[in-house]
Amino acid sequence: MTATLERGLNALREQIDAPVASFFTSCVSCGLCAEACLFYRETEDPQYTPIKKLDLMRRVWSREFTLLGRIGGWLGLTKPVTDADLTAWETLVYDSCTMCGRCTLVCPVGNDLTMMIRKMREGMSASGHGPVELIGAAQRHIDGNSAMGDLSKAIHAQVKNAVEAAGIPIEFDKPGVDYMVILSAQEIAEFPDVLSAMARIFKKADVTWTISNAAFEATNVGIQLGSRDIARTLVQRVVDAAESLGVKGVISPECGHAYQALRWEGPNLIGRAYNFEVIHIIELLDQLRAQGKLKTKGKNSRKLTFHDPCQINRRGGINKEPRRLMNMVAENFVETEDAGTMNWCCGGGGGVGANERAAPLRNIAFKRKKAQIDKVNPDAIVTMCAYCHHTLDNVLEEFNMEQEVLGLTELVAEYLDEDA
Amino acid sequence: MNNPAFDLLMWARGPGFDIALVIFVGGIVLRLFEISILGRKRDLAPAKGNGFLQGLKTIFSRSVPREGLVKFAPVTYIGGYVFHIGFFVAFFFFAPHIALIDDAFGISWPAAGRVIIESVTALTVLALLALTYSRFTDPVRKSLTTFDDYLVLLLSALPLITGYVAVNKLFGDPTMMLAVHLLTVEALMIAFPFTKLMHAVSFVLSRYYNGSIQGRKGAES
Amino acid sequence: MANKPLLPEMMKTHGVSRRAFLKYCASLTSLMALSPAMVPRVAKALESAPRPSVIWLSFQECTGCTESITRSHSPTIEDLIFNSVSLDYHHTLQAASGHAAEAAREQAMKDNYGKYLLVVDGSIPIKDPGYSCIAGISNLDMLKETAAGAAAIVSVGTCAAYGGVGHANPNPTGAVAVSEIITDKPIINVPGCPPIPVVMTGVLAHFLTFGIPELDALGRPKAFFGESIHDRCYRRPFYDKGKFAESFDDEGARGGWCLYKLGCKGPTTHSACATVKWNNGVSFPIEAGHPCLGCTEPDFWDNGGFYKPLSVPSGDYRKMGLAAIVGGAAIGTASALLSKAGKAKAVKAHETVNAHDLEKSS
Amino acid sequence: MDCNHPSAKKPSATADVLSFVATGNASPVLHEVKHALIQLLKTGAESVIDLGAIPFAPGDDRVLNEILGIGEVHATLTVMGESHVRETAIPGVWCVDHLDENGEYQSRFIEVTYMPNILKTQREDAERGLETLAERLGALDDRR
Repeated sequence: MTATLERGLNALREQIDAPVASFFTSCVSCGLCAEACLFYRETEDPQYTPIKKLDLMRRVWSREFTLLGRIGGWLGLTKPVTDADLTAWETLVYDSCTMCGRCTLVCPVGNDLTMMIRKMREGMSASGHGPVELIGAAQRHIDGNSAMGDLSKAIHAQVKNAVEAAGIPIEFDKPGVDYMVILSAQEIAEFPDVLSAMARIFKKADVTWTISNAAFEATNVGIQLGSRDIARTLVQRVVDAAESLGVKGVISPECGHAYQALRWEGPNLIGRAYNFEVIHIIELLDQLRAQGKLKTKGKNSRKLTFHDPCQINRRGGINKEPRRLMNMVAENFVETEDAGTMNWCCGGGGGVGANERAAPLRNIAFKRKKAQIDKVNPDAIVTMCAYCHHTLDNVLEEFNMEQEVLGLTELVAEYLDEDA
Repeated sequence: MNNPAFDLLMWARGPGFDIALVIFVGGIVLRLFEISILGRKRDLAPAKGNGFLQGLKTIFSRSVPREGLVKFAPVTYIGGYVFHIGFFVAFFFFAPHIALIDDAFGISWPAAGRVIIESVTALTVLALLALTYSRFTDPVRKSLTTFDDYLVLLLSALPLITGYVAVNKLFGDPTMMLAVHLLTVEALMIAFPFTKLMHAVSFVLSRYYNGSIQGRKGAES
Repeated sequence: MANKPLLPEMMKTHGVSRRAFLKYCASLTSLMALSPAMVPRVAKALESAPRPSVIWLSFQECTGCTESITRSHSPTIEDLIFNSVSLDYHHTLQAASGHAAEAAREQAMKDNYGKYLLVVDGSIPIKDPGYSCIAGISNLDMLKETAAGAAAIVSVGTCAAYGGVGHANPNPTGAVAVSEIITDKPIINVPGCPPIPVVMTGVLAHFLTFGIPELDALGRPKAFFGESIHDRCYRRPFYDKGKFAESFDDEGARGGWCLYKLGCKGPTTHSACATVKWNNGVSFPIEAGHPCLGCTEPDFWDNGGFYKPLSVPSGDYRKMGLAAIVGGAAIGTASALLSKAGKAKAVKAHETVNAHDLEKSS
Repeated sequence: MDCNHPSAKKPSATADVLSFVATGNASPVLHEVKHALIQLLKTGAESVIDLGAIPFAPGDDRVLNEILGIGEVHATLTVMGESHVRETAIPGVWCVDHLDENGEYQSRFIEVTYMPNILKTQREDAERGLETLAERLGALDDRR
């Protein structure tokens, strides 16, 4: 059994529902989605107009889901989607879209283009048009425990370091605790300080937590590649682990698509609601702040700005929480233009960051984010997604920019009032 | 002796309108059924916000452009607003049109004066010209434009132009121009359900879906 | 007949002054929409016009046209104009009847063959000519016979001009206009139900002075039918301002607002009613508060209802709309079910995607 | 001025409202009058403007009346209904209104002339006047 055109088209057919039909019906090809897209804005190449990236799906819908399209198809007025078409669209669907969701918010007729890209990727991947890096990551994660391969040794080592740094024990597989923490591979590999930060904050707030050996990885390449089957398998692992530990909730870490995968897609993938809640770390910190369980002392005096990760804010609904936390710890917090719901993507989301082929385009697209940062010219950029963090680190370096990138959890922990 | 213009007018007011109406109404219902029966799966993720209310809100709120975007596509935005508002005013506030609505639904409201209707109509046609021009020149618009788009632009412009000509007796026999005006409207009605004109109805669904998807997540829309 | 007095003599005997004649000529010139510079020419032409013999045939009609034209209470110049023609046959007005009347017609035709003016009111039934006969002669035969020797024909009233009420749906008698039968003679249509008497005399005056007036595509003298009621209506400013009477007794109706919404056909009706008016210039339907029926236009009876605004469809469209909703729903459902079946098939054909079979086989 | 002579139909309450409804045609007519007056003074050419040929609303009449004003001469003729011949406050510009026996307007003109023709006795009428006078004198003589 291999990827074929027919499987791809079938996957597209499976994805077409009332919203998709309504969106394609409503499109008046005004092209305003292009103005919202960082890839179009920086290249001014009309092929990057978001709705154009969906054209194959539109053709399937038109030919097979509308009366007139069906008649046109019978009469041979329209051509079916071919494998060559899919090949031609591969780079448009995977390289020039981070699924950042800006187009979804500007479309005057209200088309959720991002949701349709997500659906279109189902057909692309099933027909064998997924980027190799994402396929590799999927294989590694399915076969092992992380998109980066086997990270079980790494996590144990990082936890050990954190326990030493914070002086607080972190237990694996402890049943009955409040939360099970999952981490993005990026955090485990690059930003492990978040572990000690969480340990200190949770200790102060009397929140108990654990890490599961069976499911500590939060990322879900199935979402980016566009494969519900793979995404389901990965979500199921987390759900099984959490439910066997009997935790009250799972903390979704500073990772954009992981939140999207577990919090919003997950129940729909496995076909049922969970027996636990999923909460984003920043949501939880803000809750603790509101309950008076999180108190800080002192403030960072540098000029700080905040980068909203698309999947957590624009497509995840966590907007005010990080700002309240920022104001707790930042003396000089400045917002960039378009900050918040309409923030510009770092350019690495939606699997684009992992896609080598997309690197040159990604660097061009980053100029949008760069312009946004340049205007404010902060000393450091705070964010709440490890992958944004990772992308920003890389491209800032590429563009010889001086700014430091910080994780919000670590920043909050830095000013934790140990005496309160 | 027959007056061909009068006969055409009577055809346009009689069988012509009936045919157009059946295709228009039947077509819209057909398309809406075609869309909505497809359905969507119930979202099993616990909601953070009220998707239903935000969906309703988005139907209206999406009429306002996002801050700062107008300057990137001024022709599309301004032309689009002028056209939509202009078409709305010219259609809903010109007395003969109100008379039609009154006859069909038994509701009516005060009509606008000739100066308003005619200047609005002229502006609306200008907006259409600007939008058409941008479809020829702007790279994004150009790459997206299909035959359907030009057809829709033409079909939207014709009733405005013929209506203006008929009311002002710019040329042709006024009865004939009135008939031609009705026929262009009927062409618009017939094309409506099967072209991009359908957005004028389906936008409600799309905006609702968009708003409800975002709203459930507690995200803005 | 040939020794009938000329107009100046008649004016003299009726005690009409030259000044009155000049006044009449000025008003007539204005009425015929000629330039005031033409007044002397009109006066001269009227003074020296030869007086043709006129034969007036009434077919399927209501006598309303004749009533209209004779509806002048005081002697006016219009009467004189009529008096200056030789009305040799008009079966309603003439004293003679029966064989004597028909003999008068035949005599006039014989005496003035090729020169007389034929005036017709009423439509002609052609389904069965027996539907309307005079002295045993069918309308069709009498028209053909009389038209043969006519210099020109004036079709008075909408019936003669366009078929009128007889021609209205379903037209049981197969009524047609004069112009459908006679095609080899100049025909001046003076439609209206009935026509305005002043317009009638104006047309006759024009015929007497300058010959056949300039006609529009429907055979009507442009001077009287060149403009629409709507364009000359004193209520037009209300239309332009968007002020309309919604019913016959509302504030708008009392305020003299536009009657468009009450079905006024002014915009598509060409007539001089709004300027010349009726009953010696007293008023016209719209001034009396009633919408124009459009009686000077062909098939005005079948224009979708006198009280239906022009912009309102004439058919029973609501029923059609309801049927369309049902039909659209049925087809839409069928189409959607077909789509769903396709989708279900795709779901059934779905093979679980394995991370290891995402690369294309080739 | 009022070309609407009191003997014409009484203006109603709605007419007052209507007097503010205008087509905007008064101004071009007044310019035409000015041009005609220039021609009259330059070449002696007389002009007649037919007000029935131009769409006029009551508001236009009001403007026309305000600008032209009321002059020195006002003659009422009784010729098959009344006619009113009046000079406006602009000498050389006359208003000539022909009414029928019912007091309804037949036609309305603005004449730009030193003397409207209709005021003059017509030769034919004078001839008939002479005949009448002769007849009456004859009758008088017969009585004697």
